[in-house]
Amino acid sequence: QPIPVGHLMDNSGATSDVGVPYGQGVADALAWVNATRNGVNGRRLNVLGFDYGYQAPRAVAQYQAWVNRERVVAIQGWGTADTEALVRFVTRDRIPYISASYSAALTDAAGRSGRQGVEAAPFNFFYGPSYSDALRGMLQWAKQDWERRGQQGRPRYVHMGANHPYPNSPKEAGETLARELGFEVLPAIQFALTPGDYTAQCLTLRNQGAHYAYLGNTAGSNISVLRACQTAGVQVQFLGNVWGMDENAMKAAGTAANGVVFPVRTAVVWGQDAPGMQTVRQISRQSDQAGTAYRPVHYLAGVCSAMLMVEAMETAAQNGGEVSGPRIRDGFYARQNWVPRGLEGVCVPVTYTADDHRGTMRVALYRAVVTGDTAQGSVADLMRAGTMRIEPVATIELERRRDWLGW
Amino acid sequence: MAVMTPAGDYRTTYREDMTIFPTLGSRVALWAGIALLCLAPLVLDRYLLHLLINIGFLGIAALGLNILVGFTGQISIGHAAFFGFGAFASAWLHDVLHVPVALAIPLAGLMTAMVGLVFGAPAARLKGLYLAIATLAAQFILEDFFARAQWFTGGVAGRVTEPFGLFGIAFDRDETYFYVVLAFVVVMFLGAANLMRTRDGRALVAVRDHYLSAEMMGINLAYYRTLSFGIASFYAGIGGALYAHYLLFVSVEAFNILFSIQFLGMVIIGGLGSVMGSLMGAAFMVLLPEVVQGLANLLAGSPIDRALRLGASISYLREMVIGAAIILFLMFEPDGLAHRWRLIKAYWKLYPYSH
Amino acid sequence: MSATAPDAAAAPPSGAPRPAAAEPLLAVNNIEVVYNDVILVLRGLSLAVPQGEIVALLGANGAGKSTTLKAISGLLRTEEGEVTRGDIRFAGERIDGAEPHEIVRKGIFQVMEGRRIVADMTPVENLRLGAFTRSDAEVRRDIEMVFEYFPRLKERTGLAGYLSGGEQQMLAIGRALMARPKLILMDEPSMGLSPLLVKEVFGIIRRLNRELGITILLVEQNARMALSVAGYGYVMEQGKVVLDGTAEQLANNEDVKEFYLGGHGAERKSFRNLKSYKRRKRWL
Amino acid sequence: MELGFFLQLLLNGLIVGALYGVVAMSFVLIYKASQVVNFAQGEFLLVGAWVCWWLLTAWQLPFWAGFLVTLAFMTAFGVILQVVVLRPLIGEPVISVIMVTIGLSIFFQALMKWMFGVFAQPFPSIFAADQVRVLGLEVQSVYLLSLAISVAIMLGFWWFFTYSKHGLAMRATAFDQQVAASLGVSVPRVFAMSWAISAVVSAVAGVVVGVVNGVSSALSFYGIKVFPAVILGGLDSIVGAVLGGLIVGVLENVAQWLDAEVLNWGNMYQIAPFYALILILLIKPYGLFGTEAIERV
Amino acid sequence: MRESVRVDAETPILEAERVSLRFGGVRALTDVSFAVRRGEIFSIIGPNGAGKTSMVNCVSGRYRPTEGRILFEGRDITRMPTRRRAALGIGRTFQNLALFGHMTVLDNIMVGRHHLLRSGFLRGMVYWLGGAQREEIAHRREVEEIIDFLEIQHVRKAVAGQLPYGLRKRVELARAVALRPKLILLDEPMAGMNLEEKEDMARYILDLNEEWGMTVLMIEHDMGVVMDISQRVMVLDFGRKIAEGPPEAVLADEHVKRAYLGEADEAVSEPEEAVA
Ligand SMILES: Nc1ncnc2c1ncn2[C@@H]1O[C@H](COP(=O)(O)OP(=O)(O)OP(=O)(O)O)[C@@H](O)[C@H]1O
Ligand SMILES: Nc1ncnc2c1ncn2[C@@H]1O[C@H](COP(=O)(O)OP(=O)(O)OP(=O)(O)O)[C@@H](O)[C@H]1O
Ligand SMILES: [Mg+2]
Ligand SMILES: [Mg+2]
Repeated sequence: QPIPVGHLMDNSGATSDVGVPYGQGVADALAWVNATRNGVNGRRLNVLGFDYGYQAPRAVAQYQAWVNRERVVAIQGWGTADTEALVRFVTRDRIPYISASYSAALTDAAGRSGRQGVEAAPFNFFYGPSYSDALRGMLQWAKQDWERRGQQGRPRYVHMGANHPYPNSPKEAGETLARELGFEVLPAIQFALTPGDYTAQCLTLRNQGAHYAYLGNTAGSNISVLRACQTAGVQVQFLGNVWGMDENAMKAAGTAANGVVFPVRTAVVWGQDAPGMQTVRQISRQSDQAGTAYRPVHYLAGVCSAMLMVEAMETAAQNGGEVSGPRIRDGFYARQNWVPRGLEGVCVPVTYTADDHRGTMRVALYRAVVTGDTAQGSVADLMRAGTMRIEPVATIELERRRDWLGW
Repeated sequence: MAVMTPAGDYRTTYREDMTIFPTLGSRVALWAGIALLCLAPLVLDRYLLHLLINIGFLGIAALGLNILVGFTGQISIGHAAFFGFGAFASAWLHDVLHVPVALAIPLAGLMTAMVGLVFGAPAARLKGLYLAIATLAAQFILEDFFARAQWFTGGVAGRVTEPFGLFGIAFDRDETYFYVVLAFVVVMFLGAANLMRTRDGRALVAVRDHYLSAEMMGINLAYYRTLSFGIASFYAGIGGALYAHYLLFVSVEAFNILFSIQFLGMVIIGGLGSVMGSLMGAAFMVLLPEVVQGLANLLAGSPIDRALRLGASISYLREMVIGAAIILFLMFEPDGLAHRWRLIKAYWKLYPYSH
Repeated sequence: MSATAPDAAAAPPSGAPRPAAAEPLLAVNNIEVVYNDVILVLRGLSLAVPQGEIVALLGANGAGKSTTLKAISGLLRTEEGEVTRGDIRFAGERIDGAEPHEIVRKGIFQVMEGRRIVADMTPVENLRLGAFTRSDAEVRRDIEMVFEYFPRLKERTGLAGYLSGGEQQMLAIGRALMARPKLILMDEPSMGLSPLLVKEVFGIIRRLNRELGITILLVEQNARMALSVAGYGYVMEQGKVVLDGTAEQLANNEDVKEFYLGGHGAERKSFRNLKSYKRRKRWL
Repeated sequence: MELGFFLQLLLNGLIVGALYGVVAMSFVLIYKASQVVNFAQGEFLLVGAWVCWWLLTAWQLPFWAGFLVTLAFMTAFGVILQVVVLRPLIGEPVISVIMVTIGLSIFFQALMKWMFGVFAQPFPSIFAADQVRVLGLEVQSVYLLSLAISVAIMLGFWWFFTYSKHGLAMRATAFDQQVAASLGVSVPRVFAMSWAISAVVSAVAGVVVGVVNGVSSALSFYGIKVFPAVILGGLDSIVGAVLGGLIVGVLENVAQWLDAEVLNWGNMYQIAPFYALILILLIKPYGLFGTEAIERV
Repeated sequence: MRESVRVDAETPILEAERVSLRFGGVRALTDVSFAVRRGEIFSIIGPNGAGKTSMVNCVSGRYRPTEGRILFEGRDITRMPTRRRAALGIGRTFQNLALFGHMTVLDNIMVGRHHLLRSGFLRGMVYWLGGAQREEIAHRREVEEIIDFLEIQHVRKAVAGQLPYGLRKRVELARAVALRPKLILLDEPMAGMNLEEKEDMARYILDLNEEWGMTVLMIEHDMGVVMDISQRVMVLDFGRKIAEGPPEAVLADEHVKRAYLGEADEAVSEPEEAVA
């Protein structure tokens, strides 16, 4: 009897630019588990995919359908708005919810942070550093960068993004730490989650004299800002969030993306080698028989995220155990420095505990390097030719501060 | 002559002549229909109930829009914002002011009506598409308000709310909530049907058909134009509140321009100026995506699927089919479902002399 | 046929060809028209308009006169009406089912009931529109001709929508002239015109016919006027022709006199003394 | 510095506004011919931009060739759309036709995503100098080109409606299709013409925006953005549409300036045109240049 | 309801004092004064574009005179909102039909009762509870009386917009009558009718005047009708009043003949003939 699993995707909404590769990664990984391991403990996974178009209410409606009708035991989720809206529901229904939202509010598993508006989220998990922690890492790097370049005075920092739970999520954490680190914090600049003409925003950025700007949106709209700023001649060090920059975005933005610093959740990117890449390539063949597709960073993250869930399920099923929500959750606590089997060197090690769901505090920063015209040729070609590169910049090991839990 | 009353029509009093359902048959059908619906939760599965509930609250809101567009002739492309206002208002009344849900829903309807009046009063001066686009502006302005008014809406993160309860019983499952929606549907639809056959309802239609002569019949144009906004918003608010306590989560994202357009689609497809048409239109809009999804599921794994890579692109295909269905429907039935329904009825009444 | 019509042509109301000229310019043969797929309005109507003639079509309200004209000009299809039986021939060519704009290009122009001028254009623009199907250089001259016929129009430079009812009627007729058609279908051209203008309009109709050789099918409530310009006439009731004949024959028909012309002989009844009795006499 | 910043925003507003103006014009064109508000206008931009992009990248055509082929394609597209979808609707209530354009919008939005994916795609660069300096602001050369094209299109439209016989026929058709038909105007042909021109003009705008920002489904948002522009100017005024576009463009940028300098609300940029729209309609119910409906009894 | 009012020469029901109306450069009315006596049938005639409809529009509130005053029953109504005039007792029909095209004939006429009905939308929605039903039935009865009177029973439930022209005119009249006006303004009630229908219409107008006690202000181009049923006639030309008085006298006026009637013609019903 198959195990029903929900898979919420954004293939058509405002964040579909990154939602598609991530969702593909998850789907391929789960299909691969069915194909090569005969599911979990002999039970196939019945993956119920749903494209909710990045609309939280539709996600909630689908969630209720899954819980009431299909009785799913775990869900692979997506956005911040929907994941946060569902916290209460999954806690009530005891369904592990592995999201692609890295909102720090989801990490306070026991509700001990005492922060206003943050409730206990014992069933929420994600793979990678939280948005807030990633930003904290980038700010620490920015501080070093400022000093290394021998600049005078206080660096100015600005948060940019849509007024939406996802870009808003690390806003407070970032601005607070920036102040602590001696940055001058400028009023935030808004731009929508969709591509558009953001020249006005760039002119504002220049007028404010910002030095470091955090891009809170996904790649699709960020590149509009990057291109507009390039045209307007704005010299700012952009800091992208995990969804804010990737290979597709580099191709679309061209040289405008050059120099953007952003965190990467996996230890390697496509085309680099690691023991686990063998497995990843097999997984990739689930939807690409030819094996020629280029898989962006989000695909790899999707694979890791899905495989964490699979292993937690396997743990739950051990010794004839029932694959139920609470047991799957306990499966997430069963290992320390956990790398899913077969993905060594690809996924970074994570550790979850019953009151702290911050899987990792390591922030690996990379820089987008674009050296030529990207309009012609595929992403794979451009990466191979070195026209586009993702170069490691620094790895920041953040302190697991209790007072940073939950925001 | 253009009048067609069926033979055997023996009405003797004006009272009988003025009922909503003029024939015995239609009255019986109505009561039987309601009785059948009452039984629905006992026999239908949750999925179908879920669809019926959706049709219910969307139908109520669509009826409101039909009163505005179909009866008074004022096009609105901002209905979803009012629907959303009702949803937020009810959630706010319950979660912040701790008003019981059963009371919060009608109150939310009233609050929405107030907002509708605020937007409707200046709108009374505008005609046709100018008005339509002013309501589009209202849509964006209200959306912005929803995203900003943390105290009221919970901001962009939205608000989680609680199920309907009455006398200590929670109507938190499809089987039970269905009755709540059904009750509202019956009351709201009867209200609208009654409105339309009395003074103010006729005035609304008169304003639509010929406002200059309406004015000379003593009809206060500004009042009725505004009133119809108020009533439409009231219906939208009730629909929205019912939605809020069904989904248990309200967020600004739901109430976007696309949803407004869908409402417009419901009333046009259902039939402008037809009370029951609003329900039919809502049913069409709710069922269409489901049918498309069902078709896709049927095709899954077949050669067609592999050729078109349906799996990966199902969401686009679904949208395309929905778009195409709307187009095709209107090409063949530009006057809406209610019109077709009337023609079918007329045909059977006159059968076999349908010419 | 309940009324005796001794001097009317004894043709049956439908079917058989008329004893008119050999090949009439316009021949409507036994047509049936249905609105909205259900409402049957014309039931086997036939009529013929010979080249160069003025033919009057009389009938009570709702008899289907306008419908007949719309069937000929093809405008029926813009109102969900349809010719379901019979055929319409113009210069020997079938035109039922053709698009209205094609029919206009063939030379049939309808002056629609209720004026129907384009309200948000000036009178001159309306006239230019009338000449839409033409591409010769004489449009400007013809506009002057129309102004000659209706001097009042020349002074009105604002939007046509603000013209008085009668002025709009003038414009509608002027527009027909601009098209220089072979056949004009006129639907109640005298409606809403002052007595002076009614006379002028009928004078113009006669001139159009005589000087420009335009054939005219005239629907009129002012039967006296219509029969005075027309050579031949038809009387319709409930979608059928019930009586036809030369204008003279019709004018002398007792029933026509009573119901359409008013009073027997030259004596005109007063409108004041009618209230005592009601007549609902019909041919059908 | 402050003044310079403001001027730059103003200039940017004018440049973007001219584009809005072009789209608004093509929108008004359809309205003038058929009283139909075309909700699929944004998708016209989208289709045009994608087709051009595809010609340039997949077929490696030079820009001018690709652009011309795109325009030809869009002409056919407009005509086909009219013949297949809109012709059967002639004579039906306008509101139904409006709904059909909404259906078209949904359909093409999804079709484009299906065919070209959800990622924004860059255009190959077209000009040797990608940007030029105007008033201390770097401006994409394409924008300047679009400005020139816009002006040409605007003049063409103005002539068309004032002097050409077909412009007259179009207005008559919009006023009353039956009357137009009775005058010998082929209503379907008038519609086909208006849709084709509208599609072509929108596609020009689509390509320009695509070259600047990359092509993505977000382009269709222009279809909504022009509403304030069109209404500000008055639905049936070509001049109004252009001015409305400019006003909206400037307004957005001024709002952004206000936001950055004083308010710090964040999204005035998006919402300000709609406030302006409501304000203007309160004062002038037919927009700045729209003609009042004739009300006679 | 039906009361007979004889013409009362002393108290005019409607007075226009030096009314002028301009639209930009167009002078639709210039300095027009006249009075309609209670209980009479008063006709306005004049060439096309003379300003007849404009005058009626001033009375019914569609236009505001640029100058001058209009008094109804001694009360200045020049600036009164259009909608309030219905309750005052002014009803009208329109030159270009202005029915509510998508409503049934019955509903059209019921709209005429608007200002007499009391139940608003709240009571309407709870039809059976708030007395709306009772009220509807009561008014339906009166409306049926009007329907009977104008002989439109057979189209009661028909959609007004699809009726033939003549019937639509009659429905419009019914709607105006349903207002229960003291003064009814008829703008070319006979236009587009054949003789028989004109006779019917004349009969209705006379009945309305004599039996229902309504004062009638009528614009009409059919001189036969004007001659026969109106007590007094006013002639407008180019927005100015050029004559007023009993029909025979007015129509004999040289100026009127020239501006309005044209030369004698055998085909028109000649007023002179009829008088003679
Ligand atoms: N569009 C329509 N849809 C349905 N019925 C119609 C339509 N147009 C006309 N009719 C019906 O057809 C019949 C004939 O109408 P038509 O207008 O031809 O009469 P007519 O002889 O021109 O009358 P009138 O003298 O009043 O103009 C009428 O009964 C009318 O109700
Ligand atoms: N709203 C308006 N704007 C501009 N001009 C107007 C307006 N209403 C009427 N007119 C002009 O005023 C003059 C008088 O018009 P009116 O309609 O009163 O004439 P009428 O006497 O009723 O003529 P008819 O017998 O032809 O109906 C006309 O020249 C007309 O063009
Ligand atoms: Mg007619
Ligand atoms: Mg008049």
